Amino acid sequence: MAEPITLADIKTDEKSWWCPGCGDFGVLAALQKSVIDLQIAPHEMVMVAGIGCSGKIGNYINSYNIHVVHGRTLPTAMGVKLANRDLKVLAVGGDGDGFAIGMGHFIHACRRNVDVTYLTMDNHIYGLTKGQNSPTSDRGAKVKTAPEGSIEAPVRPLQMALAAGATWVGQGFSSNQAELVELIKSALGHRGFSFLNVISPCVTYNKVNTYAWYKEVLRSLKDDPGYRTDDRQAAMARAMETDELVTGLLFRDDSALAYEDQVAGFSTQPLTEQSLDLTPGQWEGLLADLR
Amino acid sequence: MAEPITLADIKTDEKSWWCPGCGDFGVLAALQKSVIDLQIAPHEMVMVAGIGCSGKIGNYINSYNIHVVHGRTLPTAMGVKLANRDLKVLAVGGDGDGFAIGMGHFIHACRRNVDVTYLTMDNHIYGLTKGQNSPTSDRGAKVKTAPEGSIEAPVRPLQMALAAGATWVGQGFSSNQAELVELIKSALGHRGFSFLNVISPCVTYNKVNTYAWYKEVLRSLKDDPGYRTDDRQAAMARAMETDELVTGLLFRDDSALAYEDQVAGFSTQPLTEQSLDLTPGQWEGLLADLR
Amino acid sequence: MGEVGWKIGGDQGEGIDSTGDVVATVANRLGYHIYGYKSFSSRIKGGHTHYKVRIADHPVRAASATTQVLVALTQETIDKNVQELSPGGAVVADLAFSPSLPAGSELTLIGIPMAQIARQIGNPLTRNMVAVGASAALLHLPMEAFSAYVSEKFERKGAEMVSQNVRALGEGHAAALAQMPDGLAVRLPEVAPAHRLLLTGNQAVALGAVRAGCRIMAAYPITPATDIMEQLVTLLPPLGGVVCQMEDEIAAITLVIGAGYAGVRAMTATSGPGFSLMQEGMGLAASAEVPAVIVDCQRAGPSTGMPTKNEQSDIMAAIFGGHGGAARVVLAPGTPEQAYRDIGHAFNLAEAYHLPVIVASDLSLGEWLQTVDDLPYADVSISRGSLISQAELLALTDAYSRYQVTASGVSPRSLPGQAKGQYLATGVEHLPSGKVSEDPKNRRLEMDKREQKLSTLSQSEPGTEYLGPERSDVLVITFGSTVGPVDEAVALAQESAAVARLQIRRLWPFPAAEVLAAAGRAAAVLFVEQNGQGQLAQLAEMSGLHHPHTAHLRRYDGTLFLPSEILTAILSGRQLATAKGVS
Amino acid sequence: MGEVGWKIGGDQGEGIDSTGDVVATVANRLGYHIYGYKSFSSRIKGGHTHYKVRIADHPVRAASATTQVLVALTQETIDKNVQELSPGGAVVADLAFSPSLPAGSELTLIGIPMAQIARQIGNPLTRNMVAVGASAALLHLPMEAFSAYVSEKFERKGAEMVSQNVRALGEGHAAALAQMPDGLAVRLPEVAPAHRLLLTGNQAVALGAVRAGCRIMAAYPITPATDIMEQLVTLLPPLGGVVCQMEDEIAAITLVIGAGYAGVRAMTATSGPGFSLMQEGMGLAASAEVPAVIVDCQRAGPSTGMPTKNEQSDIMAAIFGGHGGAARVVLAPGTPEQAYRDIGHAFNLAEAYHLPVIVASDLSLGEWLQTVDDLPYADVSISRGSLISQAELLALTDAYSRYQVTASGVSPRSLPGQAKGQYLATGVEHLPSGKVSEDPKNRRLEMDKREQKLSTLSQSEPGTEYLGPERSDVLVITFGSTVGPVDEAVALAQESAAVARLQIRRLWPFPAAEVLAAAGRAAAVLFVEQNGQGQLAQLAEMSGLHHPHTAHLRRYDGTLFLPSEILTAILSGRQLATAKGVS
Ligand SMILES: Cc1ncc(C[n+]2csc(CCOP(=O)(O)OP(=O)(O)O)c2C)c(N)n1
Ligand SMILES: Cc1ncc(C[n+]2csc(CCOP(=O)(O)OP(=O)(O)O)c2C)c(N)n1
Ligand code: SF4
Ligand code: SF4
Ligand SMILES: [Mg+2]
Ligand SMILES: [Mg+2]
Repeated sequence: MAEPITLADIKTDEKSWWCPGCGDFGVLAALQKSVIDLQIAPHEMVMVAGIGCSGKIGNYINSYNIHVVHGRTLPTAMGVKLANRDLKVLAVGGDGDGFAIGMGHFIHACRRNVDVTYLTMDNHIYGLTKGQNSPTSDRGAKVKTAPEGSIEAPVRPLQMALAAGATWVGQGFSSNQAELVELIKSALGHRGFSFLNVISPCVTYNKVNTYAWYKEVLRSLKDDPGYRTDDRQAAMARAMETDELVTGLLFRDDSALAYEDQVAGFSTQPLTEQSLDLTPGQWEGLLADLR
Repeated sequence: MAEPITLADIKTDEKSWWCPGCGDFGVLAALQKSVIDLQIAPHEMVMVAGIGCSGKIGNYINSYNIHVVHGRTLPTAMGVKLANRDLKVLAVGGDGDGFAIGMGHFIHACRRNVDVTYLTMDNHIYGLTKGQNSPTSDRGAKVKTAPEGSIEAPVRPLQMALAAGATWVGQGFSSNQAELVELIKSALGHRGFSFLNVISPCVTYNKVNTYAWYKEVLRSLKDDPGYRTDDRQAAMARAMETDELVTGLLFRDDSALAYEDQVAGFSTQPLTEQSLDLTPGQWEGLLADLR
Repeated sequence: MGEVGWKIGGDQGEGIDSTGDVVATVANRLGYHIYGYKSFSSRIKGGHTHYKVRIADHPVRAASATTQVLVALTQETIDKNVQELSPGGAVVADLAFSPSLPAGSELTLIGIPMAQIARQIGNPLTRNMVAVGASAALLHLPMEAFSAYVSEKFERKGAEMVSQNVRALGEGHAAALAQMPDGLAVRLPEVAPAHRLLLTGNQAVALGAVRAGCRIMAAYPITPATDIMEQLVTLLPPLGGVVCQMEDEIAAITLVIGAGYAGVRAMTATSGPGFSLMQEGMGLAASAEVPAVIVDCQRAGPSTGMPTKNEQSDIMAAIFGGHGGAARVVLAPGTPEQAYRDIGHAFNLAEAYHLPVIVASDLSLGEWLQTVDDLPYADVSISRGSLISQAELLALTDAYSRYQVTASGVSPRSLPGQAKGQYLATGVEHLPSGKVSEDPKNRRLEMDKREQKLSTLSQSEPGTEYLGPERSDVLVITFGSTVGPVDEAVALAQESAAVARLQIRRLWPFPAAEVLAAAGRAAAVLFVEQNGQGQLAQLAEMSGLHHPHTAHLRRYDGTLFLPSEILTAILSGRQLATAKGVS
Repeated sequence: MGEVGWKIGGDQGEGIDSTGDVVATVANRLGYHIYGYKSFSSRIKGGHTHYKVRIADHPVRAASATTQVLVALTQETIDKNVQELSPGGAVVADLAFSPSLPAGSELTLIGIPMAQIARQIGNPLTRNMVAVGASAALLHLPMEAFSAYVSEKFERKGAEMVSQNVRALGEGHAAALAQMPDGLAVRLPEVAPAHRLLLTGNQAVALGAVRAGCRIMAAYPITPATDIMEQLVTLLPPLGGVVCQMEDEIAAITLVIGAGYAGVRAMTATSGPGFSLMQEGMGLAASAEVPAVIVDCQRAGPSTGMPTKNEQSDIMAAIFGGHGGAARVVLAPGTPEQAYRDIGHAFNLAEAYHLPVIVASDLSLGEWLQTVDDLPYADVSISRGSLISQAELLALTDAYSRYQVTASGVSPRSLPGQAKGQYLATGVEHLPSGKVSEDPKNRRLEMDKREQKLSTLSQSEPGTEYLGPERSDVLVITFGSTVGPVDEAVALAQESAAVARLQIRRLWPFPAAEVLAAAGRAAAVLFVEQNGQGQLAQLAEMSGLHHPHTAHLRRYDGTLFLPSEILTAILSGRQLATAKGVS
């Protein structure tokens, strides 16, 4: 029990379902490193994964995992956390999962501030269904369902999260392991909802937003020592100016209470540890009003 | 045909389903006035209404009306517009309809920029289901489903629309008829997606955000002659600073092409007027590749 | 046996609801049995509404056809309801609208200046209490009981409110007494005071959930299920639990799945449109074997339909609605007592079999006040099903296999937080370990295992309740709240025929053997249900019931079944059988 | 009649798909009949996959059990497939992995350094063309046909690509010829060149939609329906139409409703999970009477299930999935020709009856390449149903009544833009005018009117296709792509018994009379379907079919039915009947 958690504890023997070179490998590696660094025991973490190539990450991490229906990681994660607030709860999924079908839940999760970390693996494409337009696809990107180029303004996940009131907002790049590990650890440590969008290139279907392209255009907030992470309006301005081609922690608000810390009467112990039975006396008390 | 459109043309004989004093009456009046001012013929307008007290507005306007399922006005409106681009298409609904169950569609409609006007009647409450929390309910507001006060950060519709790329964003107040009529007319005249959030108090269930309260706190952009409507970032900053207690036109971008003007090959004539039949020759041409 | 029908009508939003509640509550406390029924529209204010309280000295489970006392707050109330007043009945009306009865009516009209009295009292809202006071007089019910209850009700609002309302009661009472003619045919039998409960099915569901250890409720408001959430929002926090109002029904069901996966008893409640949206989520619960309890308080469909009218038309969707034939259990309570037991049972079944359990309630059951002897503590007990303990997990030599194939189909479940219990729960087909797999042989085993759970359940408990003689001329088959009017009709029919009724308590897995056996002993079968398609009959037929003499009585116009029309159907069902020489 | 089974296997993402397509296309052009079947997983690269092409001189509609030529790109391919090779068959393998046959195998192994040849050619991707060239040699097919097709295929990619690939073909061919033993039992009969089509059901659906005048398609990607969207994204724009990739399936179905309301033929296509999400929207279309066409290309459920495996398990959800018993029509094509006709028919029915029409396709039909004689232009025609003209509207003396009650249940429809045609379309119960109403009498009329449409439809066209002798020992009842292997089995069974088959072409309204009549003339009935519940049998039973000798053959493990196992079931079905002395 007191033995330190090592890679052997948190990985599974499942062979990889990803294409060689897929950005998701980097996310997996950074996540594993973070969990080891933070010494989170596998049985005390629940990963809630969406449907997509990205959602298969749950196959490789030997924690409690629930792989849900497409787009619904966040309400499920909320259910897990409320049920047992001692668990580390991590929701993961793709840009389609999170920002197309899951958009409504994403915005509402931001404003609720349940203590859940949401990590998206954003490849600007639908990988698992073989290369259709995703909400984050660049305008003009030619994909299967937009052979003449996408005509929709892309979703800007960081702006959405900031506008929706998220209390921790950051972006990583699956190739920048050091920064990514730091971000994941910070997100997992934040008490409240943390949203970490990770740029994770799809080498098979996305020929526009490649590693090389990102390396060219991405700027890290690390390189801007004057940047302060406690100003939502400034974070929004930065996200808008950079068109979100930026990595690092954009914003955090540590003063906001988590949802579960605000619910009147909500148990500070995990609900799973509560006794469920009422006493006959309690029961009579409940009925008294109705007589 | 050449006779001018009058109130008699655009109202129905349906009796009102709203409570006396409901803000929605003001929205109805302003809408009627706008339609008359713009001389939109009733049969050339399609109103797509959501479910809620607000959604009943379709009962009183003698245009083509489709009253859909809860939260889905926007994709339906997109379908109408793509089918017949000569129609004026107006989607209407409440804050629950649009920002709870309909949130995903709202964001995606903003970024698609189909030429549809979306008018929300925002009363910060669920009216028709009798007074539950809405996504725009103020933090701390005591409502049926949050008797100790709402603990969620409210949705900020204007920020959401701005972040999502909407090309026309404004806010009105149902008591300020003059401004509201001007806004509705401007929105209906915008070629692309226009989002007009209208503060429309619920006198029965919302005892916090009353007419009196709004009159106190709302500021009109009219009173700020220096405000420019062509700067998305400035609009966002203004929305954040004022906590959206502001009325007027926040932002418009007239240079963006509407969705239907960008679809490759999309008919400039209403699809409803096209002939549907292929010639046998065209048909053979399609099959040729498969032989 | 005696009873009186009291009814109040007026404009929606004018307090008709709470006025009816006062009369019902006081009569219940006095020892009467109550069935309250409201007719209202999907709007907040305006439009006519009425509330009918049936007050009886015996248990009642249905609305009655006739009214003896009508309280009219508008002329429309008189015009719409006068035809159902029994001879010798009375209309109590507010003089404010100069009430009039139809020409030639022999009813008594008691005009009282209700609004005026209320204004004089200094609180126009007390108008309805004037009406209640007058009603007390007409019903010969003791004023003290009303004053006591009204004082209680308004206590929180301060002494002035209490005294205003009590005064209104008194003035109404006095005004009515002054005008009451001798020949009034309104007579309530005497009853002994009792301590019964007065509640709706929705309240019973909320209470049952609490009794059963539910600690998380996630939902999205929708008529007529919202009540359940609104009840739980006050009941759960004192127990450390929480109600989450979600952004939509999909979020609600998937939250419930998350909580269920993590080991807490969680539920959602919705009605038709929201239920349709939950289909995909319920499939996940079935496939990943996560317990979930879903209440569908049905209303008239399809689509938005008639949100404030009763119907029982979601049952096919409840059973067959998910793609891929996802397994579920569907229970169907018909009374508040059954609703209480069923919700408790639903939590036990969900955890025993690791699947979604739907409690198919309906608007009539959910919303109308009924007198109930008790909701006995012992009628619900908590059994957490097949869980693997931490000790067992640590003792395993091989890795834990969450979806192990077993004879019953149930495999012991670990909960997050338990060491060595980690597994992947997924809606993708998987191996016993939880790992995804497309292996055909494994697929068959896991599919069969999941289906096996339904067989195991079918064999372990009955799914029907039978009432009446063993052999019958007519067997009435019904479910949900319709059992109320059916039972009254069956009781009346007993005089002239041997009539039995079978209530389907579990719609799925369908209790085919029980239904076939019961039908086999009946000369004719009559299905009574509130939907246009005859969904219950379809289910029975699909399960092998092909009785040569089958009749159907269906209602799908939003109005309630009256025992009288069911009686007629029973009697003609009997003729059907005898005419063909079977009886 | 002669045929050969050719199969290629290797790692997913290595071009197995397009290699199989080349062989299938060329053989089709040469005049053979093709059935192509792929086995793949829900992942992009890695994992074993194979593609089997059945090449015959007669029409084929099913996969075959045996293989004569196996092209192996990995040793795993050999290990997994060698047992299905017929004696005298050959394995063509890349020497790169030092292929070996199991000890004692009498098969011929032809090793070719495919990867090496490709590298020498200067393009590693040409490896599979080496395999194709070798296959051409083994199959005795003319090389010119391959070179011609490959040149066409790579034309857009430039002359170098063309010459590299043609060279690869040639080297593969030469290498195989050099090693080919004399005794090889691979013989394709000679056929006359033909001009038939080779396509999948999904392509037929897309083409049929275009032929039927569909101009708007809205969808959300999902296997195995995505193809349809991807086909239409190139087919619609030249006709001025549009494909909208939406944010989810709810948006897709509600967009279709908007477009349908406005008067354009619009459709969506999805599979199980997306289909479940559309239930609420389909109810709106039913209630507001808006035409909508929904293709459900079924895959193995429940929940995410096995996305790349075939199943026919959504049909109960298609029929009963919406709350409130919302009316729909469900068609079930079994071949590409039928898919073409059904989608055309679906648009006509949707506009004739103003309701949602579901085309329940399945993965096998949707994804496997098949030879089809033709998709005749005349097999689809456009009929817009009951529309009211502008002149008629202007001539009306009363206001236009959109939902007028008529004998057929169909009321003429106006379209936005038409003067004096305005109305409210709503999912709330409404008067003939469209205004919302809770009036009980109106409710019954409008409900009955909507249901009447289904009766009208039932009475106006057949819903089954019958094949075989009028009286039969065994009647096989089936639907969807399963008809392919069933028909082969039925043809084989004819030798020893009188066997007929009934394909259910319209699942709802269920063609009960046709099914009862056909079953009435059969000594035994055998249901063959690809789902675990026996959903088709449930439907038939619900509709009154209770044949004393009923057998079931169900497959729900993701693998395909083979004609041989159906044949066995037919023969034992026959025994069932004769044993009981019925035949
Ligand atoms: C309700 C539903 N609709 C559609 C699908 C099909 N589907 C599977 S994954 C996916 C999107 C994948 O894109 P993304 O979320 O970006 O993940 P990625 O594969 O790129 O990591 C879709 C549409 C589904 N499983 N369920
Ligand atoms: C799928 C679905 N869920 C829930 C409902 C119930 N419902 C009707 S209106 C409404 C919300 C009303 O709030 P809002 O949209 O703000 O409109 P308002 O009445 O305040 O104008 C809800 C939840 C429904 N009709 N359909
Ligand atoms: S398809 Fe793209 S996202 Fe999916 S595994 Fe391959 S590279 Fe990664
Ligand atoms: S409940 Fe509120 S929103 Fe609804 S009609 Fe009344 S005042 Fe208006
Ligand atoms: Mg993606
Ligand atoms: Mg509202």
